[in-house]
Amino acid sequence: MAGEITLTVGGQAGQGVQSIGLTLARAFARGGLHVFAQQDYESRVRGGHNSFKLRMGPRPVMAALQETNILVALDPLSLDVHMAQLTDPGVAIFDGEKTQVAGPRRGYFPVPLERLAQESGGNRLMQNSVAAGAAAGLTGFDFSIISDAVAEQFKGRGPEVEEGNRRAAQAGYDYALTQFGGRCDCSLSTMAAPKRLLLDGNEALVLGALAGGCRFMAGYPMTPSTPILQYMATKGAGLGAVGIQTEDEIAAINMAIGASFAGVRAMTATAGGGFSLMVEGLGLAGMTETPVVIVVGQRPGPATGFPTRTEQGDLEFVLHAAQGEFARIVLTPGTPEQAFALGFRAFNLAERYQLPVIILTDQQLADSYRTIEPFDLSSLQIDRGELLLDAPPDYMRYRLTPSGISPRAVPGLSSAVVVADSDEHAEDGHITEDGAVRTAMVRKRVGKLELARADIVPPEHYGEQHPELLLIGWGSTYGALREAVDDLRADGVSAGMLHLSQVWPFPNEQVQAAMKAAKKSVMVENNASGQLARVMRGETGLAPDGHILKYDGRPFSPSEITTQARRWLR
Amino acid sequence: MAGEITLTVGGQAGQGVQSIGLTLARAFARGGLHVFAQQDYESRVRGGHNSFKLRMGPRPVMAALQETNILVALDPLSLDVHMAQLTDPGVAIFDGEKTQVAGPRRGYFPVPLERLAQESGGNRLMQNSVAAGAAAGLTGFDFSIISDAVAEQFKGRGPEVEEGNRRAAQAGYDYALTQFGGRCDCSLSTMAAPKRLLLDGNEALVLGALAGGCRFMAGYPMTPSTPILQYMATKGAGLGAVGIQTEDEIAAINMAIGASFAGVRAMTATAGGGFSLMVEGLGLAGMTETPVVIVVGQRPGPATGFPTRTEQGDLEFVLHAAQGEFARIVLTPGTPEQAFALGFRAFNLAERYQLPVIILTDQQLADSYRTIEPFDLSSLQIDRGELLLDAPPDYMRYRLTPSGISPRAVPGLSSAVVVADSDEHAEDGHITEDGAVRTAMVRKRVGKLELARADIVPPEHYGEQHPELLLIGWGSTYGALREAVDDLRADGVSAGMLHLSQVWPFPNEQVQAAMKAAKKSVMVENNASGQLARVMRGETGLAPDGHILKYDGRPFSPSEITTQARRWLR
Amino acid sequence: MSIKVSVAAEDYATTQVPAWCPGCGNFGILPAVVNALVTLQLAPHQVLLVSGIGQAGKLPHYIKCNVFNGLHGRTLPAATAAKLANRELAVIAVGGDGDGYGEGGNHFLHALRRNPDITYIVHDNQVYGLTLGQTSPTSDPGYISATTPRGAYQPVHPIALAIAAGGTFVARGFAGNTDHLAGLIGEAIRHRGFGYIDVLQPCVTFNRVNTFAWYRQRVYDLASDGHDPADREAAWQRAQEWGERIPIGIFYREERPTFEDNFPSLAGEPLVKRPIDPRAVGPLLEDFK
Amino acid sequence: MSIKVSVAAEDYATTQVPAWCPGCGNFGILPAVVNALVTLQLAPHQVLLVSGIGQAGKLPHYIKCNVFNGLHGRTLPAATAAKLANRELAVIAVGGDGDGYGEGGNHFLHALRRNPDITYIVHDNQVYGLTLGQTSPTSDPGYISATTPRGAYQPVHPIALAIAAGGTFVARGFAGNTDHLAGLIGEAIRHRGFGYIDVLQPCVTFNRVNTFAWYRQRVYDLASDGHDPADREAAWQRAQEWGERIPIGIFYREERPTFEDNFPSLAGEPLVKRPIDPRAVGPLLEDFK
Ligand SMILES: Cc1ncc(C[n+]2csc(CCOP(=O)(O)OP(=O)(O)O)c2C)c(N)n1
Ligand SMILES: Cc1ncc(C[n+]2csc(CCOP(=O)(O)OP(=O)(O)O)c2C)c(N)n1
Ligand code: SF4
Ligand code: SF4
Ligand SMILES: [Mg+2]
Ligand SMILES: [Mg+2]
Repeated sequence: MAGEITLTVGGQAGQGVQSIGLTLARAFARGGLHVFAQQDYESRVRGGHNSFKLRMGPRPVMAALQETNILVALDPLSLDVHMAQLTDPGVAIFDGEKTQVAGPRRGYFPVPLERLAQESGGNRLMQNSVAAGAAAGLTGFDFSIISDAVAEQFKGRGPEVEEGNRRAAQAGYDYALTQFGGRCDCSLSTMAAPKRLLLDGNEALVLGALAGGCRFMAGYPMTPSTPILQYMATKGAGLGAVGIQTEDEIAAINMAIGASFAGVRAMTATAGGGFSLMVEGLGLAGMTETPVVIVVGQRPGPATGFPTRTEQGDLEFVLHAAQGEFARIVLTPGTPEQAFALGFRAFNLAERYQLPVIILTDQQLADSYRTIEPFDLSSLQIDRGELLLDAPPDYMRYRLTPSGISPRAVPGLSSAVVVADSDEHAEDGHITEDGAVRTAMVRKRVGKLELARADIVPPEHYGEQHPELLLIGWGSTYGALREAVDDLRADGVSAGMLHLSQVWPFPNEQVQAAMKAAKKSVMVENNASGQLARVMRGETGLAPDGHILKYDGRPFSPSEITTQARRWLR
Repeated sequence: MAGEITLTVGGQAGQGVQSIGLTLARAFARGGLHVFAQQDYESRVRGGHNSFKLRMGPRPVMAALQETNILVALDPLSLDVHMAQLTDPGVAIFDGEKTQVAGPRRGYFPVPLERLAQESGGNRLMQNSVAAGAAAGLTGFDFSIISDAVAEQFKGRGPEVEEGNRRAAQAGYDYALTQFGGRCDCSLSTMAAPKRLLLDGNEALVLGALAGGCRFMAGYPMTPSTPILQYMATKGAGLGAVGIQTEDEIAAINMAIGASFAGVRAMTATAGGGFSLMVEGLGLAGMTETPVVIVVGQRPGPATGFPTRTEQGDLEFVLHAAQGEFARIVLTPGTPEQAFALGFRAFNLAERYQLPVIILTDQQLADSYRTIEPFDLSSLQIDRGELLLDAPPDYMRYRLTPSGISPRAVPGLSSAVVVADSDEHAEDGHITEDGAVRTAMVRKRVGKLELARADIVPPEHYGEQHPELLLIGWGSTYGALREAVDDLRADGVSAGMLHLSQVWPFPNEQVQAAMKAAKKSVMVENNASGQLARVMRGETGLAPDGHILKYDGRPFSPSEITTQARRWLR
Repeated sequence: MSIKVSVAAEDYATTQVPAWCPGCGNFGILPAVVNALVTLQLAPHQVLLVSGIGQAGKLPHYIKCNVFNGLHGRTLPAATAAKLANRELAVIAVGGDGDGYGEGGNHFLHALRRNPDITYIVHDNQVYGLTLGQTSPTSDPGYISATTPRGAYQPVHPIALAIAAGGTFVARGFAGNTDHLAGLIGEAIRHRGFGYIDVLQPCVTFNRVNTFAWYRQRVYDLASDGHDPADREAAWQRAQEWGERIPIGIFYREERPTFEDNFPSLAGEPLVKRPIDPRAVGPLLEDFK
Repeated sequence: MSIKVSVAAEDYATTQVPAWCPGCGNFGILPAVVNALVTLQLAPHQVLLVSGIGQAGKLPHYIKCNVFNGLHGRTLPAATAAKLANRELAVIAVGGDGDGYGEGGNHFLHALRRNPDITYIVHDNQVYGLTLGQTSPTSDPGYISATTPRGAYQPVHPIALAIAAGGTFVARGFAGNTDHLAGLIGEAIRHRGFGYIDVLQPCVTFNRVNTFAWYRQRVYDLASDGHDPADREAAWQRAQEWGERIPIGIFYREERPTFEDNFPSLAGEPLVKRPIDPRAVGPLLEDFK
């Protein structure tokens, strides 16, 4: 798109790929641009190959492209990996004094990163600031913004370090501007814009949870969800929240349930492997009707799989996890905005229906940054459902009521006692062996699924309302799908998108209506077996006309979708 | 049915309900009768109310009825609970000298159990033998067979005890025959018949597994599957098998996988709660392509639920458990015959396709006894699939082959080394980050599901081939379904049964054909949400015309099915 | 809410009838728990009993107070978290030896080092009672059951383990001595930290070895045998005793910061009583600008 | 199969390049394992390395032998079972401190009492390396990470725990002393029973406290300090040392029946080599007639 640039930073783990990328992303965002950034990294701490892909421009950007206008290669391997993606014109920055390349190639732009760092900042370790500056220099973007963002990275390390890095960035900036300026057709200028937020899916989600009153989190580190726990334990603590690293995921879910039973909004976060260990606890929340929020950040499985990559392979798993039958809600945000909104909403839903709410994300959403408009906190309403602060002495936790929800007291807040049980129980919470009671309790627990239909987040219909081709997706494919629809329509194709950010209870009516309004429907999923399609068929009997599936551990780009989508247009 | 009798023993846990019932069942079976016995018990060791329902007759019996011709009530509560089920004529035996009942009632037959025990056997503890004898006396069945079965129970406790109990049984028998003979229209006579086996689903399954070469089992006690582990650890040991009680279910599944990786056929068994803890291990088997057999004995959930009762609530759970996508096979035996056959077959399938095989049973199958024809061991063939005993030095565990299966070597048997990995791996088993390799490996792991279609156990079609009403079911409802079909047909209704003893890969074609051939199809499931129906719809797009669901923790009786089935005939 | 002048045992009475076997050791533990609560003058609504699954796990149903009867083996995480959520509750976790040392062994280990201010009572009958008599992690070597037909092997020694793992209150009681046990439970509840008591609990149905009589012949009270619970070394040595002489009482006690002390955010009002304000995240958003 | 005259380090060489950070303590453990195997003259196909997930869990990929790289925290059950299936294999489990004392703590406890004849090497870097530096169960008190911003609390003391839980071979090595470590690993493999070694392994990227230099100043060899590994009491006392002086070497060693010894059915041919005959169940069917 016009005025849009993709900038890729590549290098080994430990070389600072992410910090260069994020610094630039922040700077461009502060300069009023829209930014999207996608990360690609391996399951190691040093070495290998990582990249940080930054796309920015004057209009909203929602996905990463395969092409890059600017490449910052921190090691030779990064040149190998990314040169094929370089646009024409395009520029690849690397340290020509350290990396010997065979002959000059189109776009090669050797910058003496280490030497400039030494000369300008006085320390060769400042080479990453040189690189950031050089990349920015190619765009001619307002240097003062870049400079501030670079310095901010070193806040607290003393004015000398900050200043040195500023100078290093300036050296890189000047070098690029003077030596290569204009050669890549990638100039960017600042824009007047409201101050946007730049955050990734994990950050948006945990902020939503904190806004939603979550004050207890227990978790065990697991990519891609670890940052949620870390945020709770550090920043969340400032709001009075507790973030606990447990001995294992079993403890994590049982702690979250224990805290929630005692009246505090509580969550846990993990990936599929950790969620496997939480399955019994999920059923416990279902049986005891204890609200709890569980974030499952998908990564390619089975088992350890690709720990740092992305996939949508756990949908049917989370829909059906745990023995027995009970209602649950599954939310599938696709953007930071949705992650925040659903991170907030999850706690209201969990308390209103007294059940577990699963927020199903994935590495692509969790680790990708985007600029978004600041959240409107003023409209957020806490709803604690049928919470009973002053329970009567004859209180019974599992009373059968016309509403289908048993008023929920918490222990210690009144003189009533609260009895919850993982065994089948009577209204008073005590163990029963009675078949009729059992039947009534099953109906209540399963029946909440129907009640929760009243609160389904409707799928988002984008593009043509009666398209020739409807692309259906869920979760993190949102951005790529939406841009694919834009691209198809720009090409004259009548296209639409139906994106589900809530999969369960399944939005039967809206999906059926959208499919009916479309000539053909194609399901786009980042998995191998078309899980949402199977769920949809089980719920509605409808099957899509086709599938676009990808399961190499990498996210879709819009063009991968458009290319395949055209197959159904012939 | 003519010549058929139902006998119910009721009493508290610890009173010997099961041992009286089983002794009688054995005796009647040895006398050539067909026997079916169903147990009902609570999650406690003493007290409460248990019952053992025994149905027998000259023709095969497959389910328990609600009515009972004979009741042996070991405590007053049992009279309360079961009198309403007594047929007319019918007889309720109880110790009239211990239990005061309000006025005589139809069928009441007080027998001085304790006094007769004291007088005949010399010990009032022998009252259960009196009761067994009395019940048998009502039927006039050959006493010598009864006497031997009673004595056998006390084998090893010395001839005095054996003889005393024989005499006690005789006293009861004589008392009943003389005092009440003929009054209940429930005489039974011995029949010439081949020696049948009397066993429950667990026993049949574990025998099948042993026949299938299972020599390693690790498990953690959990109703209803504990007896499988106990059998392996005691009787299985005689065949050289190892049965280990682990610290938890996580250890159990990982042990089974470790043993299987090392080349020994291995299994574990649990209920839904324990399976929850095995989910991560299930995915490990999928990823490492390690054959393993997992028995999941269903009981009503969620969470602890009804520990000793029955339900079919875990089907979708086991179908979708674990993150990521990989092939698995799910077998759902409905009878001891099928339990044996599939217990055997599971190990061949697991090795042939190198994947986890789940045998989904439930308390009803696990704990119900039936007489069956002796197994034909001579026809059983072990198939170890592409097992490589002499692997070449350049052996690679995950080689991509035209067959879709990677030849499988085990460590230590050749000079080749075997490398298995829970991370995504290349052909050599080492960690990879490559997208193309990933895609190929996913295809292989998922693709085995298609391969396994060649081996689907076809559903059993019983009754009319083009029925007005087709009853579709799976697992332990087999007997009730089949008898319901018989009863409907005897009533002139054109009825058929389609029973799935393998649910995954789903037998699409056979199910579609059967539904097409039927005018109406009704799905019969022992759960609340109609899980097989949803699976069927997801796979075929077809929905049944109706559901017959039951979820009070108790099994279906044939009449419960027929009553509800008639609703779709109007 | 009315202020109770004094709490009596009747306040804890329920209509639930225990589903234990007649004569079970659990009947010695039930009154001990109630007596301790009454002695401490805690009202039922101030108490939360958290249990797992097993015969022991049924205990909370027979005491009128707040109850969370959760999963087999998972009492400690739930109890720890409930305490963090509302530190005004007296939180007591109870479970069996299979529950606590088998299924829940990992949580036991980590609770000991974390030292949450809760109480943990293990009904140690050295057998899996509810599942009908299998060997447990504490079954004596040689114990025969259907899962160890050749006899159990080396057991877990929970007291020694608790001391090694950093327990701050490590005690053993005996279900045959309810008064002594009630005293221990009271001390454990009062203890600021993880008050852990392993209770020798005869299972009269399945465990024919470790019977009431067997224990009665062997148990002796540490307090009257000159043991100093502040002496960790002595505690370790006493923990090795098993066989002819079996010590009961407090092996070890120390003061150490509790798990809750690690979270400054817990200071002030209990978490559960704090109002929720969605706008409180406002300042955090500045970091992302 | 040809008979190897002698095994050399090259026989264990692979083309896999370690994915560890330059300077990582794991580079001191890798050759120690290989050297021990060579010293024992075990051929690659006779060895099975079982690992979990973490930096430590990658080790088996860098040694040419049989490898089962399973789940995070689940090395011990898989390794124990593989040994039961084929006792001719030398089975060695390896994993990190998070893997072994966090996620896998329960298996560790129960392996110690069961005493399977396998070896267990824990790369103890007191941090979660692969997941980028969180606190681990063995992090020293006060250790700051994103999950314990106020500092870690009381850690697990794995050596003391191992002794209390019934370990029969309890040792500590140091990744900075490969020769000594190789010796320990050799002893552990030779030990008939559960040969457990906690290895002090500096994580040069995340753990800025427990560095090579920090350890070098502190470690001393038990063997040269007059310690008798047969003395359990002394072992317990040495296990308490941490700080100025940190003992390495064998704390405790005893002979006890192995887990395998509990199963008479394992006598004779290894399970894996026995033929399968479906008709062998015939006699068992008689019980049901
Ligand atoms: C995850 C899980 N596994 C297994 C069980 C089955 N189970 C119920 S109680 C019990 C053991 C009981 O032993 P213990 O904890 O010692 O309690 P006791 O009955 O002896 O008091 C088991 C294994 C379960 N409920 N949940
Ligand atoms: C069930 C599960 N939970 C969490 C993870 C994520 N994970 C991978 S490695 C690791 C911890 C690594 O720490 P440690 O075991 O000490 O090994 P190190 O990397 O320090 O060698 C974690 C939590 C996982 N793979 N599986
Ligand atoms: S089985 Fe044992 S522990 Fe359980 S109630 Fe009976 S006596 Fe008590
Ligand atoms: S993060 Fe630490 S433990 Fe992991 S490889 Fe790097 S230095 Fe080693
Ligand atoms: Mg017990
Ligand atoms: Mg570590």
